[in-house]
Amino acid sequence: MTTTAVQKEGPAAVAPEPSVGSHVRNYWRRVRGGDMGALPAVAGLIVLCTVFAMMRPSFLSAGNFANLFTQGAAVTLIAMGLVFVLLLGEIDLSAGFASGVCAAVLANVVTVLGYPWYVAVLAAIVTGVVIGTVLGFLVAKIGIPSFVVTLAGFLAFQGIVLMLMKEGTNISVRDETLVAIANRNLSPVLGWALLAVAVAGYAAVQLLRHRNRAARGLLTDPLAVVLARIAALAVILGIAVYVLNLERSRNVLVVSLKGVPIVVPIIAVLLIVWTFVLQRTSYGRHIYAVGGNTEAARRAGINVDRIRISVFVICSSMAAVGGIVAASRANSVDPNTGGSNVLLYAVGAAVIGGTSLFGGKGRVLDAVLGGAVVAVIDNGMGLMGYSAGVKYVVTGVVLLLAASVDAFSRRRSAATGTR
Amino acid sequence: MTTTAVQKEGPAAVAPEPSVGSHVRNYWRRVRGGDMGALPAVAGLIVLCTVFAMMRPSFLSAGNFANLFTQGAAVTLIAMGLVFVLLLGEIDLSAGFASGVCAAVLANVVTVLGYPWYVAVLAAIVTGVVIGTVLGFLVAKIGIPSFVVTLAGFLAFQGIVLMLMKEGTNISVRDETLVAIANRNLSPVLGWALLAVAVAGYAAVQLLRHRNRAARGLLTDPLAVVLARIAALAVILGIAVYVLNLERSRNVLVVSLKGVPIVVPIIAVLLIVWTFVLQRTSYGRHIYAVGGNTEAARRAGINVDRIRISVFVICSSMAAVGGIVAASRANSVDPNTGGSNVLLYAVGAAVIGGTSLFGGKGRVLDAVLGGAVVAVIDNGMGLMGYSAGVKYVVTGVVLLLAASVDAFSRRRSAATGTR
Amino acid sequence: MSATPLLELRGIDKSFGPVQVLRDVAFAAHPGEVTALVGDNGAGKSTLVKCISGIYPTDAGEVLFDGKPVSINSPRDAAALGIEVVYQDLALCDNLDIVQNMFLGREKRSGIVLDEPTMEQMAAETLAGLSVRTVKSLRQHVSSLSGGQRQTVAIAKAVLWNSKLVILDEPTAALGVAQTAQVLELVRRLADNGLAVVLISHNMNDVFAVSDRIAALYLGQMVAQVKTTDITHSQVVELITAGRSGNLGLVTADAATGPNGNGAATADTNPGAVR
Amino acid sequence: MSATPLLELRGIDKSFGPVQVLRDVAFAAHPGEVTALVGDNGAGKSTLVKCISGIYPTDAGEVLFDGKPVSINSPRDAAALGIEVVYQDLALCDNLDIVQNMFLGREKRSGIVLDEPTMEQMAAETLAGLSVRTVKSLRQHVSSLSGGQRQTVAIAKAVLWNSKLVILDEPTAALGVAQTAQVLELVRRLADNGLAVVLISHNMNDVFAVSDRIAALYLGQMVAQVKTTDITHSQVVELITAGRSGNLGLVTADAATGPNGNGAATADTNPGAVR
Amino acid sequence: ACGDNSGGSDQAGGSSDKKPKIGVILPDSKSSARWEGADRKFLEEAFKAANVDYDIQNAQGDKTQFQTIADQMITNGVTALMIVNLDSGTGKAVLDKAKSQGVATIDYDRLTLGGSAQYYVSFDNEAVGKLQGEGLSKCLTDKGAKNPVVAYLNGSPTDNNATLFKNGYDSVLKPKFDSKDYTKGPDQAVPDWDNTQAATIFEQMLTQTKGKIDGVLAANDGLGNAAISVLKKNKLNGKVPVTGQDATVQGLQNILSGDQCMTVYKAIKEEAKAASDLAIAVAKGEKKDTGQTVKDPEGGRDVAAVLLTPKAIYKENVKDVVADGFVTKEELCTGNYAKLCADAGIS
Ligand SMILES: Nc1ncnc2c1ncn2[C@@H]1O[C@H](COP(=O)(O)OP(=O)(O)OP(=O)(O)O)[C@@H](O)[C@H]1O
Ligand SMILES: Nc1ncnc2c1ncn2[C@@H]1O[C@H](COP(=O)(O)OP(=O)(O)OP(=O)(O)O)[C@@H](O)[C@H]1O
Ligand SMILES: [Mg+2]
Ligand SMILES: [Mg+2]
Repeated sequence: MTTTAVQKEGPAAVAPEPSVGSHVRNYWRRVRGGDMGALPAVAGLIVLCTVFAMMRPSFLSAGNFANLFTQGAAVTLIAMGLVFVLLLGEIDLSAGFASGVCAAVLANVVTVLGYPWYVAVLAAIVTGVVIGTVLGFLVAKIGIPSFVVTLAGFLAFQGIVLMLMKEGTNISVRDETLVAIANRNLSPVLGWALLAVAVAGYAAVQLLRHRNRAARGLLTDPLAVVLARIAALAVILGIAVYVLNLERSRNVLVVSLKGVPIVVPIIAVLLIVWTFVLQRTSYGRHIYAVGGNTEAARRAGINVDRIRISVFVICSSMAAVGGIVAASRANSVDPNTGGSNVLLYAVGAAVIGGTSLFGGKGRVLDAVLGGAVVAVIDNGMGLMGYSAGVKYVVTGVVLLLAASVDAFSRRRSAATGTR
Repeated sequence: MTTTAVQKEGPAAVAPEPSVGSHVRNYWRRVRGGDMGALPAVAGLIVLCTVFAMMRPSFLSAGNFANLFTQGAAVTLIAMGLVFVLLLGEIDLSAGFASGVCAAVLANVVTVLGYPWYVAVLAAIVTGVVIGTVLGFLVAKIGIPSFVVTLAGFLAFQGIVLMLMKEGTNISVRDETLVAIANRNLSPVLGWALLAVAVAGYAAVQLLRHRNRAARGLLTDPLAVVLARIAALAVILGIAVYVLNLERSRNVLVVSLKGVPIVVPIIAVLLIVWTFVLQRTSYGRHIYAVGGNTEAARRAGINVDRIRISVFVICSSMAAVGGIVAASRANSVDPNTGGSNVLLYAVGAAVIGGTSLFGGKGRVLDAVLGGAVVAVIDNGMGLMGYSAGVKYVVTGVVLLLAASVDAFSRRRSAATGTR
Repeated sequence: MSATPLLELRGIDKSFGPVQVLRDVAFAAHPGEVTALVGDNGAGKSTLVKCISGIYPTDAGEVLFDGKPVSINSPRDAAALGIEVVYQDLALCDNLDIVQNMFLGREKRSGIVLDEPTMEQMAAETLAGLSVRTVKSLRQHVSSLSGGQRQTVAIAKAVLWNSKLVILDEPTAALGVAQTAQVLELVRRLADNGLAVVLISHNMNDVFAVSDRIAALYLGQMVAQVKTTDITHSQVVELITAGRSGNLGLVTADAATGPNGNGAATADTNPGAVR
Repeated sequence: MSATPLLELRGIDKSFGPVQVLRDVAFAAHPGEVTALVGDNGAGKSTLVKCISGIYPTDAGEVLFDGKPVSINSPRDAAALGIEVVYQDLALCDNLDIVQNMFLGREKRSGIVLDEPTMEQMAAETLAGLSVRTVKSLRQHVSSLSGGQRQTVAIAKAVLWNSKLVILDEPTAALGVAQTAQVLELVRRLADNGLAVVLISHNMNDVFAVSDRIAALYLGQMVAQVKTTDITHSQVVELITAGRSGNLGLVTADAATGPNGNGAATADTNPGAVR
Repeated sequence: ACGDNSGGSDQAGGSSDKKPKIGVILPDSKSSARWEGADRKFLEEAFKAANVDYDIQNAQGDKTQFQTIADQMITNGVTALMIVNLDSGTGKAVLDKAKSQGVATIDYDRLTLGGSAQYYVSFDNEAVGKLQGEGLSKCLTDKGAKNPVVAYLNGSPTDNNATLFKNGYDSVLKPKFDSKDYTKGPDQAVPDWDNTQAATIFEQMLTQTKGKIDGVLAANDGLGNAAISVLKKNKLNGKVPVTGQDATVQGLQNILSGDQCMTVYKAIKEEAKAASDLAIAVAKGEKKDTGQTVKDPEGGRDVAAVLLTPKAIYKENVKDVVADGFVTKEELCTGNYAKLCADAGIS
């Protein structure tokens, strides 16, 4: 009671901008305390790459670097959608075959019916939306556990793919635009241009935010740190674009192969859009809330059923995008598209990246990082030339290795009591 | 403060045995309030059976009834083990292929190395224990999420099976005892004898418990209700044994086929043992506690890591048993044993039965009921003669149907606020 | 103060499966007044609050808001009417930070983008008014807060909005001395601003310090609703623990036969029936 | 009563990441005495308790039990020493019933089979001694209990065992009048039986009613540990809110420089530093 | 107490007045398009024409399913059971069970080693592999490749047929590796015949060898197409011969455009015809003489067999497949392929 005067001063006082030194010190304390963000996944990735590069020097070639993106694209895209479902603590086992159904629709529309590519893409994505709506409705309104609903979907969609494929024949996708998605590259100049736009955009957002907060007297990161972040992004992206713009054809006379693969900007744009949705809109906020504490979210007046249906729609639509990329990459759709390990790899990618299966914790970036881990493992293992049995075993062990880097780094956080 | 005298009388007063009428009324209120126990899964099962019986009368034949048990046995056994892992809120994606590895060990020991069947069975189960220990250690001590650990296991075990199978061939299991497990029947007399033992045992346990509690003045179910339960069990089991003891050979002259399939008592014994462990031992109690609230369990002094490792051991050992049954049924082991949909069906069985993926809720009986649902669907679909695509779709829809019976019945409970 | 109550409940029944928790409950909250809802542990206070705010559906009874019958089927409906609640079990999202929790469901936006600086400023001001001094950062996850800090966040969340009725279920249970004083002051201020406030508390000193009326629940029945000035400290305690006090409360406390005549059912809930 | 304290802490430090919550804390609990631990919201009381019971590892400092240095790395270690704790955040398993929760980790068995009738009887007796009257059945899941009922279960769970030290973190926060009285009586009885009892509470009346000593935490620092008879009500409140009172408490309250001289770090935790 | 002739034994009862009914179990729908796309169609046509009851089901590559379906068919009262086994173990279990119940049995396309089938109708899977091996060397020779590096893109490691195909092409190519005429390149199996994984695997082969792959032995058209998609990306299509199998529309189109070197055409219609003739006969309780036998190495017995020969398809004889009615001109000659069809003499 004697302290009322003291408290009032808190928010009124203008927050001093902390020094760069204290910022770095704080960051380091947080890391040591186990609050590491994306660090462990990145560390796992670096370890993997080093190991593979040592065992197979061709792993580090520009060509292989470019291949990595197209190889991992479909799984990454599906994983990005799955993050939304996982954020609610639900699961979508049908995402893999949903991508297969959408790919089958694409192939049928473009090849069998002969419509132009944009009609086919639209049809595929609409199919994804419809699938997601049905799944979400069954989960949210009827109240069947999502595991069961999507297990049923997993079975049913397999059947639908078969039926769309006339009981098992492949359908080719020969449309130039569609094939380009996973098989062609941007021109080097365009690559640099995109890079410039991305970095400029990031810089603008960060600086505006800094000015805005500083103007209101709220705590901000030091300007130097903000600038350092922008510079780091520019350097990393710059190196990537530079490497991808190297010539990687084995016979330059016959054909020139260089530039950023077209899927890269597609993934990048989706990553930015979905990150924006999750972090900067109230819809995204509500997804985290429902995943963290459904009852609290309901009491706060959030329409939980609508959120639940919507994440399934997002997941299935992203599966559709993944299916389109897969069809483009294979130049064809077969009844196995989206089957085999696609689903488990996609969920695994999200989880390895740091998304929790219990809901409330995860980012779209996790899916991309985890997808990169999965792609690197697949890519590296492909260079080893093991027999089938050995390959499976080594893949499993390597996966474990990548994950334990993460686990070990997070153990500190358990030890200090901040989980 | 004025009430202290009143409270003291509570526990001292001898609890009156409630009347049968009030017991039935209370049960009915609980059911209407949404507390239904096994009812929805049983209801789903009855609906399924009715539909199939109407569409294909042969579904109801004695032969088909007997087939049901052997067809569903492997998945049910694996699901029983998975219940333990799910009770902790963990998952074991590798259970399917773990059963494959154990089956492969079995086949190698008995056929390739030529040891007697019990050595092979022991080897298979030891393999299961080892697998479970490794998985559990990685989850509990290293702290990698179980999804990732068992995804790695899923891959690695697939490879190990391939290696044990010498890259793709299959190994026959011709040992008479092993083949008998899933392919022979008890003699009718033995069937009746087992029935008598089971009912007598149940009656003894129930009556002793009733007497024990009544003697201490604790609340008990009315004696009439206890007797009715015993009678109901006797009748249901009696009908089952009677039907299974009918002649079901198509050609009695060539071969006589009757009696309870040997897997039935195996499943029954394991069901009783594991139910006992979960419901009547402190180990089982601790599993529920860790699944319900890990932190509370830790604070209560429970060794959480040990519980965590142990459930993986149980799960993999049960997978080994499932693998042995699968090998027996197929008379052989091939690289796909435990693959395909085995895992998803097993998890699905547990979930359909009512086990939660979030931990803390579930029973071993759930796995058996859910396994029955899965087996009935598979069995019934096998009688329909759809083409591949249609069959997948119909299976998915039927699965959804069975699950929505459950969902609709539980919606009441949500509406009355008692979830 | 005003003649028609802002909120009026009549004949509310509520059962969980075989257990009846509320029996024929009548209750009123008037604008500009603090109504204290008291009762023993397990009397049904929190259940009543959750029925009002649409978390639990009621089995029977009617709800009038501003004199008009309404049906509140979800917390959204309650919020639309202008009802704000601080729940006993707090209901915060552990994975969100303080600001995010305080504005949950009613985020400030500029365009479609969340307006974080505004929310952060508003949160800081509200919390400062509640004597919170040890919170290190408003961007801390609520899972890392102390019990009292969590409770303060929940209270701050409820008073941020322009509501007509504020219900606080044991808001000061975990609070320190200074914070409790601050919250009671706030409660009084809200009522003085013309809001109807319902305060649940086990602390009789607090109840008598701020309330205008007292409603007492006893084993799911409303046994009295009287002006605070018309009743004494010890009478309230008697109502809470025995269901009657003098001419107040249950008609025949011994038989415990409720006014609605469901004697048999009431016997089920006899004191000491713990088994 | 006795010369050597049962539990003695020296120089305990504890940080969560960049935030230091406990600084050089010393604390003692004597057998046969009730030691009240008081402090403002967020002062670090619950954190200190969790360090004692092995839930959090400490960064520095030593723990003596019965005069001998011990290291408590998990709640199992604490239980083995005879330390029982009622946590502020209760920590009950919602999916288990009352009896199951009360005996969690220490089930009664006959052979390998759980001895349910014995446990049920013991639970009923203990709960009856705590004025619990509205619990319908001991086989009810704790998720369906009211706030006060849950708290009673947690208290009953802790006092069932033959322990040497009982720590209660705000045990009466959610309890009704009668139940609170019962718990305070129980606390006194435990101490009179020779146990060391640590009671955390924000209610000064309760503190003065039952405690023999009072220890005050202020922003993570132990500012005073004195006999209850040697201090007044208002002095304690001053210690809690300002860290000093007369010659008690921090040496220079204004600069808030701790006795261990880490002035800069202390400045971080300035009052009002809410952002 | 056991009423032997009551209850559900109505179909199972008398053995003398059995109505002929044929059960067929196909293995899967994903390793190859033929099972659901061709076999089912041709078998159904034959059975309908002969006016016998039939039940055709697909085990979806799951041998538990396979056995379940067999159980169900026997329950449903089939008098002849024709299976394409998933592996010899389950195959044998099913055949033995059927035999013990007096059901006639036929092995279709795959011989169940140690089994008890009365007849065996098939293409020779090793012969398929041989044709692929020979086809690849022919195309490599046509391209005039010197010491070419040959990569293997094998079928599913869990599929026994994939092993048989590999034995076939190894028997042709291994001598050439040994004589240093060819160089053996990467050799990997594609799990589940999954085309998407096949593309990644092949892309990595190309990276690993720094692009030095001169011929691809892909086990079927789907895998072949996956390899071609990667080659296309590197603008190497048409320069590196790729094999296939099944004569799918996609495969044939790839051959017409010159991206694929050859495929193996199995006249499934003929195989189905031979099998359905046999099945109809045995279902009615008749016996048939096939004139040929095949030795079961494991069971050590001679099985009466009908063996058909697969056919290699190159650009020149794509028209034969169309002429056979296996694929229609409409399917094959869409869009850009109309002209290529005309060039290849398909009318
Ligand atoms: N979901 C539920 N299922 C069954 N019984 C319930 C449920 N929720 C509450 N109860 C019972 O209803 C009664 C009233 O509970 P309620 O939480 O309303 O009490 P309260 O008056 O708020 O008590 P407290 O002062 O302890 O918070 C209690 O006996 C409780 O056990
Ligand atoms: N896991 C954690 N991570 C970060 N900070 C924490 C964590 N736990 C507690 N804190 C901080 O430590 C300080 C002390 O918390 P503690 O719970 O010990 O307070 P308390 O004295 O028990 O308060 P109350 O009276 O409100 O219960 C608080 O400022 C709190 O925000
Ligand atoms: Mg309450
Ligand atoms: Mg505390």
